[in-house]
Amino acid sequence: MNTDHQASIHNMNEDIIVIKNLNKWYGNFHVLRDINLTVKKGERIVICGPSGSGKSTTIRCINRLEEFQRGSLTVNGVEMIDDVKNIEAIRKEVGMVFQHFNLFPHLTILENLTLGPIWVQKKPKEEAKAIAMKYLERVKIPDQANKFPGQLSGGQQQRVAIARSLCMSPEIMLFDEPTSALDPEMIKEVLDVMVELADEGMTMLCVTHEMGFAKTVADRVIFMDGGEIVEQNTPDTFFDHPETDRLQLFLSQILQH
Amino acid sequence: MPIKEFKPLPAQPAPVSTTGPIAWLKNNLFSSPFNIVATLLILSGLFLILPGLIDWLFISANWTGTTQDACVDDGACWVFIRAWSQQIFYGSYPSGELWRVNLCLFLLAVVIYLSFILPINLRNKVAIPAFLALPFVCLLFLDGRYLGLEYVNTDYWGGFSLNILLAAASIIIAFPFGFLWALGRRSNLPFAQSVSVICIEFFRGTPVLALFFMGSVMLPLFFPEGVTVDKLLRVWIILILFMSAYMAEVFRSGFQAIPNGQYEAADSIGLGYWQKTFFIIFPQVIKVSMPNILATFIMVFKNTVFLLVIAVPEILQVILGALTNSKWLGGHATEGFLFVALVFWACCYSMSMLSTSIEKKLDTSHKH
Amino acid sequence: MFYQKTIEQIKTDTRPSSAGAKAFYNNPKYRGWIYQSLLLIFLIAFFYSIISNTLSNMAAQGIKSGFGFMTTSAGFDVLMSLIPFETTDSYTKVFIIGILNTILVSIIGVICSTMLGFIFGIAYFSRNWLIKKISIIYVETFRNIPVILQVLFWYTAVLTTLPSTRDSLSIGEAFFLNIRGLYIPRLIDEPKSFVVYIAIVIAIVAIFFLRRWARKRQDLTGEQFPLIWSSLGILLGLPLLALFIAGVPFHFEYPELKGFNFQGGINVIPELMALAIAMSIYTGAFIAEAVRAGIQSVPHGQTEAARSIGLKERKIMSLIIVPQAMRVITPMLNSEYQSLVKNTTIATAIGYPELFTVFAGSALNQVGQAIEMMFMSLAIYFALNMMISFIMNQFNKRVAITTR
Amino acid sequence: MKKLSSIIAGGLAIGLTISAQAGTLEDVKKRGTLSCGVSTGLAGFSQKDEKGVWSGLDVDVCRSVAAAVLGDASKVQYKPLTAKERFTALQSGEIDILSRNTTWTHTRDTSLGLNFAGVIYYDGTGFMVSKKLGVKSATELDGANACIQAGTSTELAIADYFRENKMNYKAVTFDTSDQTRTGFESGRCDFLVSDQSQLYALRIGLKDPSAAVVLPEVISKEPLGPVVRQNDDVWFNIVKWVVNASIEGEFQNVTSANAKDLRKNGNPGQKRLLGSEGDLGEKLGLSADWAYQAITQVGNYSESFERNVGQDSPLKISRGLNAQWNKGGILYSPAMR
Repeated sequence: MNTDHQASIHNMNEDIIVIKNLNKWYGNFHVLRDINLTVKKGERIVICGPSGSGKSTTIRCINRLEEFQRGSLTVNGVEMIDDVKNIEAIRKEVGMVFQHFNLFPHLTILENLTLGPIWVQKKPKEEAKAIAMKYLERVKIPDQANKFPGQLSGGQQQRVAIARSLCMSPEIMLFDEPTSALDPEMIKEVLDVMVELADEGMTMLCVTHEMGFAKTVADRVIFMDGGEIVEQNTPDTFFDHPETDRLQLFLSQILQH
Repeated sequence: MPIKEFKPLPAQPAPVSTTGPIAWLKNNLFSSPFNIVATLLILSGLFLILPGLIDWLFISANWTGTTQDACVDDGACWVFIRAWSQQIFYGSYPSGELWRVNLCLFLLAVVIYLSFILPINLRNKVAIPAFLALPFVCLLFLDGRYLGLEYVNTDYWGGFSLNILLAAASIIIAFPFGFLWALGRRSNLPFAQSVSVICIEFFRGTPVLALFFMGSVMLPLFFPEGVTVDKLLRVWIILILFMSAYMAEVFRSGFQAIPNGQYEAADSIGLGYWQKTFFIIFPQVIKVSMPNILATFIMVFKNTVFLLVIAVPEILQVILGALTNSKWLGGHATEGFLFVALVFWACCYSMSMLSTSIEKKLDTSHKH
Repeated sequence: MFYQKTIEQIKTDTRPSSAGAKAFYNNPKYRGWIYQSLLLIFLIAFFYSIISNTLSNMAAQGIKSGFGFMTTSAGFDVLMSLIPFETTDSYTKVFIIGILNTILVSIIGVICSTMLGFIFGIAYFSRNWLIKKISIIYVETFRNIPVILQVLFWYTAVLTTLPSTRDSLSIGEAFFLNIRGLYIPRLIDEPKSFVVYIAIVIAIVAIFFLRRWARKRQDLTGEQFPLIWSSLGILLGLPLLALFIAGVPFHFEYPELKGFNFQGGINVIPELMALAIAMSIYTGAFIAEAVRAGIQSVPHGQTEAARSIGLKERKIMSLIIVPQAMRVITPMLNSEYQSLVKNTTIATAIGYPELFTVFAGSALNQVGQAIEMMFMSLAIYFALNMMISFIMNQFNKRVAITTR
Repeated sequence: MKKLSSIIAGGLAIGLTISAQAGTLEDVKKRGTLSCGVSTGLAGFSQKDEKGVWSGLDVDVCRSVAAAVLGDASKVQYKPLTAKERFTALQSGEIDILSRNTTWTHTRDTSLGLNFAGVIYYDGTGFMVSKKLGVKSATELDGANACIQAGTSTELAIADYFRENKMNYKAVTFDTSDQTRTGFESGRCDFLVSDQSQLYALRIGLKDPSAAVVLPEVISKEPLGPVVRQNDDVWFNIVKWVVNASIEGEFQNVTSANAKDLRKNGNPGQKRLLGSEGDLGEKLGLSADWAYQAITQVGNYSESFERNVGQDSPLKISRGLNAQWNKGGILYSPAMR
């Protein structure tokens, strides 16, 4: 198992996401301006920036929860075009974790997890259950399998959400502010799972304000403002030697707290 | 390393293909094969129906004149509505005394307006008594006997103003009754509870037409010989009971929406049961129930049309009566029904808009 | 001791202030009993006076009482009945005809209004601007106009658009549509026709087992089975097969124009059509609103999450949105169905012979025993409403269990 | 709060009437108005115009009674009633007189605690058919659809008639007479059954009145007249004789125009009727000019008939049975002596 991941880390020169001149408008409002971003396989990227800067929109474009008007986006060699089959193919490659977990409240934890494997991957129920239990163990809550989401704490719910994405064995994981709706002690349990995942060599794009996580885990940190990528750098350079006054200001503000 | 100054990229206009009328058409009408077919079907349907309808309604309609002879064109005979307009809105209420009906409608509007703008502490002291007194003040004005005005028997009241005033007067009086029944249903007193449940379920389970019919044919049997109760009063009683049942259910869900902490807080400052109920719970129940109260009102307001089956001269009854007048035997039923429908639609639609806006204001929960 | 017993009551009923708690009338328990006794006395007095007044009034006015009229001959004709009826038949039969006709129009109304409601409720979320607007206009127009006007409107519309008997619209010589309604052939059984009925039963059982098999198969292999299409195939195919094996053991009674009217076949009268249309459209508007509210109550994040694990749009609807929306929709459906049944009473405006028109209307006018006849009719409406309530509550339980 | 409750008490008192058991005449005099139950709208018989003024043959009975009792034909309180509630309203005392095209039948007269005070219109159930059908007689209507107003005695009359003639029919019932017309016009039914008086009104309402014919058959007797409560003979007599006075007025050639003159210069019969001779009014408990007031203010039977349903109205119903006995009809007032 470990060797697999080692291999993927070594294979980091393969581009898994290529975004070129991505532009998006909400009506006449220009939300994403000429985004250019290339992500290599196994790379871990943290995106930060003030609210409204287009971070979430960017990663939501990657699995087509948002449409874009100009530019191109390629995921694992498949170019995103306006076609249902195409979009389905890309969504199978990409898992996503949301700020508010978005677990299905009418299904048990186990059912939440097996939904994708059964209906999308068309796996037998027992196999799907086995996969689900495997990932529930990985996020350390196998004992909650038969409960409903409403009976779990926020941190547990978010871990279930991560497990739900992993059940689809995606190539890429997107995290959209996964910890910002959580209490401090729960943040840690979620971040731990994410760190573990990173260690296993998963390609990750993570919108977060957890700078500690960025410093220790990220291969690259991206700063966005006003719908464009202002700076991207290794964590060390990013935090210690910001290149622009905008990032400097941002860092000074968030590090004050 | 020198610090660079961040210069934001200038915002560009959205590509023409994604904004502007053509993009709008493409996105909203022709986005998929299914939508293209649907759009074309709907549009052709509209083209088929609308021109004839507009022609009948407006272009070749008859607008001026006072008698049926004025209706010479093929279109709608709006002369019918015009000639009967006073009957339609006021019934046979004497022309010289119409100010009394208008006054009542005005007072109703004022009280409703007051209850929206007054601060909450004044609302309880002023608006609630004003509301409760309103039906009786209107009764005194419309009747006139006790105020030294010309006596107008209830048989002369009618038209759309009757629909409005009757519905309003019923819901106002149904408030305390409905509240009592709701309390009864929640209470732990077994007998009071079962009486409330029976009342509520009986009046909710009975078709309103049957209730009106009972009010007209069966209620007179219930009174001692020689005592007659005015028909309108009987109808009013029936409407109050009917509405109370619905209001009780509205209040019941209102009670459930109030956090337990409120009861505990009221208890903690040592209020008695009735004090607690009226000063703490009641205002809050009203507030959260407002959209449902309006919905109930709309329902009953629409139901006042059913009064025609017992010959109460409400708006549709006036129209039906007008249709049998030997000078208007031309069959203007369509115009009449259309007009009544329009009047009701305008009132009910604006009320449901009001209800939606209140609901939005109340809804402070976050949805994600 | 005492306080422990009544602590429940104190909590919800009265909480005595510390001062004055000694007086017995301030004791919540006694107070409750006092209230209840007053209520009881009031009710006894109320009903006693009503009953005695009614009895003396009825005596003075020569109104009979009792149910003797139920066996006497009605003496008038009823426009439509699901069972054979003669003018000499008794009022009991009129009563039953009324009930059946009420149930008929209610069932049609419930089915059609549910369909309309769901179609327009879902249409609200269409990406097509026109469809969305039409959904809004439909809801806002039809729920804000008194239903009696709508019934009158549809009746006029039906009557004015349909051709006269002689110029009927027809398909072959079997189906006719004219102002007297829709005429369709009636199926007449022959001795061997039971084969076909058995085939239908077998088909239904087969579908039931197919469903179970398909579910098991999916559990085991993950493969999905085209259940809807294969069920439809079985449901149509098996009886058809039986039909030909048994040598088409049916013949049709075709409607035929004889004298003034078509004779034979099944006649769907325009009153029924107009009432069913009006009921469906009116109630459908409320159901559409309920469906819209139900779907809107499901947060958008649910859709996004479902998309992100790659579910197809149709599966998102059936696995994620609908189950969650149903718990909001079901209680509303319950009350809409109940008001639909109650609203059928306005058939009296167009003369569709349901219970209220034919029994509490025509029959009551001839007999004049308002109290008995009204309460009999009301009992039926209560029974129907309770039935709806029961069924919907069962359904609601199923929805609620899977939601939590 | 006290003010509020006094308002409430006052408000409730408005709707409650406790009639003294003394008698209808005293009640009416004390009240100053006559409470009269009429139809909600029946062309020519009781109808309201745009100004809310009631008119019609039924209405004129009430106006005549009000003129005779109170001296003013306008002192009438009209209570529109449905067919279902009409008897209850009279029995409970809500109205003093029911004048609502009500057929005088044995059952109603004997078992409902009511008295019929006379006949103001001899009616009968008749048929209207479309000319296109080419039907000449009701006996050709086997298997046809009938438009009927629900809850009327017509519903029974037609069932009897068809059974008697061994014919079938299908009853399409409507709530109001206007709807029966719509049903007939649209072709929902082949013929329309109603009281003949209504057939004419309904025919006028058709888009093309000449396309329909009224068949000669009259299948039932429907004498229409005012109704009062039983056990109040004073009031019963008043209504009965006011109706008769109107008929006698026509017979004696007393009209609203010449009554004033005839009161002084007429023959003894006219003078007795108009109260300048004899004590007819006194015997009824009314003033001497009771019939004079009724005839000057409302007119005699002929005037009322022609104005409301006859040649001066859109309905143009001919007198037929409702002509005086000496002119081919059966209208006959008992002697005014």
